[in-house]
Amino acid sequence: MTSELVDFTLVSVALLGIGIYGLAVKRNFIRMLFAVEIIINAANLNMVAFGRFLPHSGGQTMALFSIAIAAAEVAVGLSLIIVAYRMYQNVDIADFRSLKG
Amino acid sequence: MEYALLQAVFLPLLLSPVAYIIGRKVGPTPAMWFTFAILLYTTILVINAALSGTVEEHYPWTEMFGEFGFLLDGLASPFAIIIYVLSTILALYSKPYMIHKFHEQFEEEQKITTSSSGQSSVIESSSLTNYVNAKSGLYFALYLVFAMGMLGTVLSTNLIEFYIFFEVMLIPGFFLVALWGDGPRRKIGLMFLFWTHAGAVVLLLGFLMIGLTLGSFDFADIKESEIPADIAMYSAVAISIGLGVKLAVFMFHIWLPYVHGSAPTPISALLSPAMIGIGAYGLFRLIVEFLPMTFADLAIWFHIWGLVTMIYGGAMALMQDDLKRMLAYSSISQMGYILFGIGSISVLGLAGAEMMYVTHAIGKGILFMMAGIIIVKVGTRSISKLGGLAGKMPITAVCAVIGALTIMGVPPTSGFMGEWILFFGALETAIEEGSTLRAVTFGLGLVATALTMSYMLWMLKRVFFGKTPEHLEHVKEGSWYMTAPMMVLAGFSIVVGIYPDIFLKTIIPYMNGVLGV
Amino acid sequence: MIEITSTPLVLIAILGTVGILLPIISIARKEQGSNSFYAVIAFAALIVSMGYVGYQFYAENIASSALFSEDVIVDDAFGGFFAIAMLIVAVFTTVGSFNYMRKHNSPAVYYSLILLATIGMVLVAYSTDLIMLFVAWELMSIPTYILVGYMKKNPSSNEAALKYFLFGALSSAIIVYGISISYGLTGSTNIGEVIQGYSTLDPSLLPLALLSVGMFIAGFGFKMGLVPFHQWLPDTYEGAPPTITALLAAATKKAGFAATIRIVVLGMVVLNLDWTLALGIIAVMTMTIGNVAAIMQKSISRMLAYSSIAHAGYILIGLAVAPHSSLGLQGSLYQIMNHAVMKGAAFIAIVGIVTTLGVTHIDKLKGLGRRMPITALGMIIALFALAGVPPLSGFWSKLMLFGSALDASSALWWAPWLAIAGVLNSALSLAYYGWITRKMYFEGETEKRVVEPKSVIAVMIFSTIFLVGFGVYPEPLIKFVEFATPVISLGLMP
Amino acid sequence: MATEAFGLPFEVGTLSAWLVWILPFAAAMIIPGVGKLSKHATGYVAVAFALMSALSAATMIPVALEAHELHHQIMWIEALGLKGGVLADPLSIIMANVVGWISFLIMIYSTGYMKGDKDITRFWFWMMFFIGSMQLIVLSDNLLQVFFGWEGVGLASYALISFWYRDKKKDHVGVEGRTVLGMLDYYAPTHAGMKAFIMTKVGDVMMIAGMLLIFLFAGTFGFKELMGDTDWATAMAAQGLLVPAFVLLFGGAVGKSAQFPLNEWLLEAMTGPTAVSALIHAATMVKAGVFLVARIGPLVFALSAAGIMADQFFEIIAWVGAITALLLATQGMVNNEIKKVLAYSTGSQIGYMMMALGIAGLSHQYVDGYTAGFFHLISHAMFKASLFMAAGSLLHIVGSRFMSDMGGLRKQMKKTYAFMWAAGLGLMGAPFITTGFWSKDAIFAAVYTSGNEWAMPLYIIAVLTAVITAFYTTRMIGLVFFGKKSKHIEKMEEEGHHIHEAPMSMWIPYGILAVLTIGIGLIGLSAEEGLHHMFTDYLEHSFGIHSEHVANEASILPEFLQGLNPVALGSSLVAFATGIGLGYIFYIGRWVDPVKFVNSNIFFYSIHKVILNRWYLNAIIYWCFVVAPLWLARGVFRYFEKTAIDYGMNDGVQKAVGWSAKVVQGTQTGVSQSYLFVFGAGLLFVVLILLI
Amino acid sequence: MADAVFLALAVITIGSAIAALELRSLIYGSIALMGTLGGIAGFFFLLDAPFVALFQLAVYVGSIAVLILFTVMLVKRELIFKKIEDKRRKFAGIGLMLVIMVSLGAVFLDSGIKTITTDEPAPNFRDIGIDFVTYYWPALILMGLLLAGSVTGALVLAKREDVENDQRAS
Repeated sequence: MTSELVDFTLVSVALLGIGIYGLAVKRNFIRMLFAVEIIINAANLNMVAFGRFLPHSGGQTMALFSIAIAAAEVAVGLSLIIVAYRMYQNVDIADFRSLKG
Repeated sequence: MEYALLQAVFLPLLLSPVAYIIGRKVGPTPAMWFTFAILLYTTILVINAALSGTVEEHYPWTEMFGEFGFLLDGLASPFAIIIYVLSTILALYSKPYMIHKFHEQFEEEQKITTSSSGQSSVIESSSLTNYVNAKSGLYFALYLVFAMGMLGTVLSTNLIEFYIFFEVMLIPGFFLVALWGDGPRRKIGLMFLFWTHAGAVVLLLGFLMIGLTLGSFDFADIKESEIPADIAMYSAVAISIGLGVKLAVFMFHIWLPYVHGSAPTPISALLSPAMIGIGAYGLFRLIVEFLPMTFADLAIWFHIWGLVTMIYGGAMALMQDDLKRMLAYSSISQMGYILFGIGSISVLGLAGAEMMYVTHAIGKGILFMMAGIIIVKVGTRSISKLGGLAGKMPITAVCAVIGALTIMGVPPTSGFMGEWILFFGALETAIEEGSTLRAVTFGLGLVATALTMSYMLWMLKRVFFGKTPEHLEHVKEGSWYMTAPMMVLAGFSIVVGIYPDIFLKTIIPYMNGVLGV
Repeated sequence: MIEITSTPLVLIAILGTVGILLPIISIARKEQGSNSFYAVIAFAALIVSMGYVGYQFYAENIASSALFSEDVIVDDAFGGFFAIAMLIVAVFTTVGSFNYMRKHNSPAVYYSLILLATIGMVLVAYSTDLIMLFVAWELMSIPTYILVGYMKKNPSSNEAALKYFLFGALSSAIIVYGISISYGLTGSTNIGEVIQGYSTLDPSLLPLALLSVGMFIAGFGFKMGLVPFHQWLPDTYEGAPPTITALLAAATKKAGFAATIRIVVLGMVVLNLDWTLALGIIAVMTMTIGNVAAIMQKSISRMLAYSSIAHAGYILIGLAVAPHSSLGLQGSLYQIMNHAVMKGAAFIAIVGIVTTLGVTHIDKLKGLGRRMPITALGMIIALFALAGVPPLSGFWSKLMLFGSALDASSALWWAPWLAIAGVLNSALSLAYYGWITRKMYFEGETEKRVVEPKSVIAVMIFSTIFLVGFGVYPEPLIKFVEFATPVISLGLMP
Repeated sequence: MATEAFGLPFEVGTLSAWLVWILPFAAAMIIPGVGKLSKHATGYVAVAFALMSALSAATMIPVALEAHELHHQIMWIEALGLKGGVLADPLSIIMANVVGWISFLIMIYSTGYMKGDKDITRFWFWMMFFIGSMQLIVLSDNLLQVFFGWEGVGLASYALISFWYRDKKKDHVGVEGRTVLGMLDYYAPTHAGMKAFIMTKVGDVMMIAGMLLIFLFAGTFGFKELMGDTDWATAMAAQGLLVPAFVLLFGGAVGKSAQFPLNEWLLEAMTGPTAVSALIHAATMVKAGVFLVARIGPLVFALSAAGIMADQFFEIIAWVGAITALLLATQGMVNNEIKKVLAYSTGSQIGYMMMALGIAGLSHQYVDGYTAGFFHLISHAMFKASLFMAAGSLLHIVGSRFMSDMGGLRKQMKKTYAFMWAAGLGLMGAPFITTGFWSKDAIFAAVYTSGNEWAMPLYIIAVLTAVITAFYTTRMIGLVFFGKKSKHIEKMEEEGHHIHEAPMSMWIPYGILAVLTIGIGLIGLSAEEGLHHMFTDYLEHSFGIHSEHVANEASILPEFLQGLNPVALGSSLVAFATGIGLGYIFYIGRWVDPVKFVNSNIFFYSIHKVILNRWYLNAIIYWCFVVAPLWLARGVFRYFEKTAIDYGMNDGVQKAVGWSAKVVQGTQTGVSQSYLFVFGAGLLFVVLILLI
Repeated sequence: MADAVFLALAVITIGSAIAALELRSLIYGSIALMGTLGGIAGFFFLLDAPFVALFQLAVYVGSIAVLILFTVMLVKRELIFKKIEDKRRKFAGIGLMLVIMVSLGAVFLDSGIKTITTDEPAPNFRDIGIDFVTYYWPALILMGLLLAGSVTGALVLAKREDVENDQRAS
């Protein structure tokens, strides 16, 4: 192994940052979903990397759970988008601001 | 008698739904007599217990916060007796006053309905009766809970129990003010709730500090243990602020003129004399008795604070045109006397402060009842619109004069007995400590009595004497339900004034014990 | 080894089976089944579960306080305590939905999701493994995303769901990230082992450990509604169907606390740092912002949403001082139980109001005391209990919380300030509870009485009895709380 | 002593001592009840009880003559170990008799004077309450009980001054519309009552402070106990508190006896029915202060004899008395209202008494001044009560309180005219035939012979006051009975009113007193000697104050005047002559028009104006203690209570909370991006807190 | 060699992550997302976790990304290309991103993790299976419930009620 653990974690941190950036800036709900996926993947990367370097099988197990849950989450998120799109013909989350104050 | 105090506290609470139902189904008079009967019975229980010396009852409650107990000792018994006696007789007084109030509100509501529906509807008398029945049921139910809360506070033997009762009396008070007050009653009700609750939670902080430091919230344990000085100081300050709000001392008196001015008069007559004085009870029990060392440090501040309150309340009372507000400021001033007495840190000063509670309860009770009669019979509470009523309502006038004398501290009313003992205590400490500051406060305190006298006499002059305005030509004396309670209190005032041993006999030994004399 | 009769497994079995079966039944009946049919089934399942938990407690099969376990779940009193609190809320929600769901489609899935979410919440409290906890967490979250957005024709519901979903997704990602770091540092996902690992951690890795804790706080804090992770909460609570809001406010929030207590508090004790300050600051911010924002709200759901933010702050006091005062966690647990009932009851009262009158605007609640006397009374009692007015049950938990802050003052200089902030806040909170009271009782004298939904009345009666009963005689509940509270001390080892 | 004669645990005299004050209170208790049945009956009940009380007092006279004393105590406030009781010593017995009999006479007078008043029940109630309280002061054996009576009489005074509480125009005092320094010099009854009560309260406050100081050191309020053991006084003197305590106690007397500077209430007290003025504001209540000084004076003197010096106490008393005597006498010269003239006179005469009691303590022969003061008290009670009642008759008949509305009445009201002269001579101190002469002369002598450094100035003031007294008395009689009929009377007669003598029930009482003034005056010297003797014994017996019986040097005076001081006698005669002479010139002979005389000269004019404006004292008091505090209170109310407290803490808190709520709600924009941004920042924040 | 692969993968992953968010077209964005997910899969290979990598490819790249793509195509065309952003928010977001990256990166770099290397063989995927059935089995049950719940829920949400009602009516 020439690549060290820290390299993987740095990639993961970078992805985390990008994900948060995407959530905080993007207005399109679908793109925000991208950002969430990016963060989850960053976490998965972390887990597998740690699991490799410990070494321990738990990291991979966890990554598997995480991927599956992300799938479920995406499914729900998309169904919500569809409902919203049907109602508004729009997926711009910044326009969904009737609840405030 | 076993369970006497338990009965005294909880009977009113448990029977309050019955009072509600009676009121609703049968009418205000039976509800009133029912309430009166319960309170009379419990008052007798309390007095009976007080006569037999110190009574203590304990019941299991929580392990963490201690026992649920009642203690009627030299300190508590005057408070307990006064609270229940006042509650009992004010139950009688409530009936005519509240019926008057219900009618007024009913008409108001009718007006709203008719104006909103746009068509005039005939007011059916049966609907009025139903309205009055329902309201009086609710009133007497709340009234019972209110009385019970006050008594419970005074009899508690546990910090948490104390706090609970302290708050329990607040809630019915809030509803009573907000439902049947005068003026912007809802706002004032909320103000009452908010300020006194704010005070109460600060009080709670103090309680927690003590209780957690000692690991016990029971009075008995607190009394025996030594509390570290810094904790004691913090908690004493928190407790004094908390109780200060209840006492409505200077700077914390914001809520009182509004609430006392607005509350239905029987409730004002309970709030002002009985309830706010419970703050004084708290100071006695919690600070004087439990934190004697801290008390010694704080006493001078109480003293000065009391003096300022006394003068300030008096000066503000001079400025009022609203009769009940004026009495409210007077209450502030009187609470200043009590605080002044507590700050004197001598047996007689403390005893005098407690006597002041008794006498203020009597005197202010009478005066508020007087105000109520005027509200019912004259329909105004603005002093400038009154005058020369002495001839129209002689009994009220006589009782009011006695009440005013009680507040002024003129013998042979009970006020004097409270006042001289109180001032003697202040003087005693001043001389013993050789403190110029205390000597000066003593002197100013005495001067404040002249101020008290001024505003009281001025009020009497403007209300009962002088020329009778034309619109008051047909004013009549209040009904017996209203005058009889006043007369009872007036008589009581003189009896206590001539024979103060009734209360002093229990107070003085207690105070001796507390100060270790 | 997990016994087959252990409470969490039995709960999974009961609720899971019913939860899966409900949609199947629905399909089998060609979606003809009425709302009450499914509601009764769900209700029965929840009651049976609750009965089982109760039985386990009664039979003393449950070990006291939180234990760490070799397994992913443990059958302890801590979990049982949360299970009871959450099941109560789930029952509330189900009962409240009797009337509410009548007008809406697909009731079977609705109840099924409630049951699944309930499993999730309960299992969060029972988990002793980070992965188990995470899965349970998601099982709790994902059905509630759907439930919040369940009113498909209602834009607010959808908007609420979208916001909720976004935050939920982000925070689960953050939690996973946190889990990944803690796993990386200790080589295990079992909480006990993680904590053990932390206690023997190389000092150079400490910042990472703290980073993981920070991520847990943020991730769980989202659910608890801690400032600054709270902003989704008022919007979601307002937009969601009130029954679901009850579930969110009263139950899922508590799952956040369960997780925080398991991981953050228990875990952090061993890090032996001044980490409590972070929780303290968040606690003060949370309650202050919650209470201040609640004032002058126009919608009652929103007001109660802010109030529940504020209550998260109170509960957090207990967590913040937990290592220094045994009262801390007891107070938190107690408050959690109380808050579940109080908030649950308050939102179910709103359900009642919404189903009969169709309003949530506070100005429209004028004269509610006359229109819906029982609902109004139950609500007022719940509100006063929230304000911590004795002799209602809410008072005792606040008492313990503020007490714990003062109790810890010898060890933490800032702890008394928590108590002071809490006390001032609880005084402030009375301003808006009083405002509602004023609207309901002191205005609009001319209103006429309307028929109140029986299911709501039932909830009100239950909550009133609970709040007043345990307010007057709190001993059993205190004992229960003491039994369920994990004992924490510095240097605690699994 | 008829001990336990009736199986009672105390002597009969003691029973009388109790009854003297309990009976009037009992009457007061039953009068409202009686009033419900019949208003007329109340008067009879009152008179009967007053008589019984007076008789009870009379039964104690033998005790006084033996210079014996009765002391009986019962437990009162057990908790504080305080006893209550009666102390009947010569001083109190004589006072009790004076009070009892004069009040009896005035009660008779009142049955006529108050006839037909619809609030008569109230009148009788308060009169009886007053008598009871007054006798309580007199007979109490301790300061606390005295204070009960003290406030009781104050209360009765308040109630009776504002008896006509409807504030009709005729019941006011002062001239309508007249202002002094911007203060209205015109008072309604209710105002006057209030003023009296509050002003005396200032004295009472001092008194209670003094009482409490003494109680603090002595542990008792009882007069006997105070005398019994004087360690407390030593302790007090060591702290320098003895004199202040007694001076404070004297402050009470200053208030009650309308001494400078608390004298102003007495003038407005004239709004009460005249019977009240006669009883309360002339004969009895205002003497309570003198009585108190007489009660405690010997005590203090005895202490100073024991080496604890308290000279300042007596000096203060003497000077307060002297200043009051002069100050009020001057005002009597110019006032137009007959009752006010009498009121000024009363204050002035009480000043004499105070001066005598004060100077007594400064001389070696304490008993001389003491007797003089007390003798003057008795004689003043008689003639002033008489004068007031006579004045009441005038008011009753003429229907105006102004002397300018009277004039030339000596024909129509012969009896009143005669009695007024008799009593007036007593006030002027007409030589040899009036009690006033003897008592005043005794005061002069006491002052003159005291040998104190202040003796001379005090003496000059005393004599000057005597001149003025004679002058204004003459003026009063002259204005009322001489000269032409006033327009008012003429108008009345035109309207058909007949000016006639007062009814019998009214003139008999003041007749009796006027006759007594002359009658006792005729045996004045021996009466004084009897009193002197009695007090010598009393002081010796009770206080251990020895008085050396100085053998009288043979003086130039005739034999029957042996024992008098020639200088005092001489100045007394001169003063009388000067005063009555001037009065005759201006008001009886009317040789000089007083108005022209005053206006003739800027000096006289200004003096007249100052005096007429009551030396500006009243106005200054009002400005300082009524207007200024009210102004201050209003300022505080408006700018502190309303703004800082009320607005600041109620609305302010509300607004602040509302504002912060707005701010917080403003952050809740509804835009998810912002929320998420905050979430990210929050994550960072939490991590940073943890790491730092 | 490995370093080069790592670097390439890192560039692909991060670059396509940025692209996924920043590309104007949502469709290209979703394809870029696939790149990121694929890159992660590559990392998994690099980390000797082929099982997870395949799972990643199957579930993520295969199903999720396709699901997203379909959704993207469901929405209106102009929405796909609409990209309005608040400039200020964007800069703030970039700032936040940088701060997070720098601070967290600093934490990682600063910590002892830098020194961790291992020569031990990678965990066998059999261990994973054993873990699943012996240790994580309750989590698996929950996972099943979770998937069932989310699928039914998503179906209920996505169901077009009006259409359905029409059908029923007809």
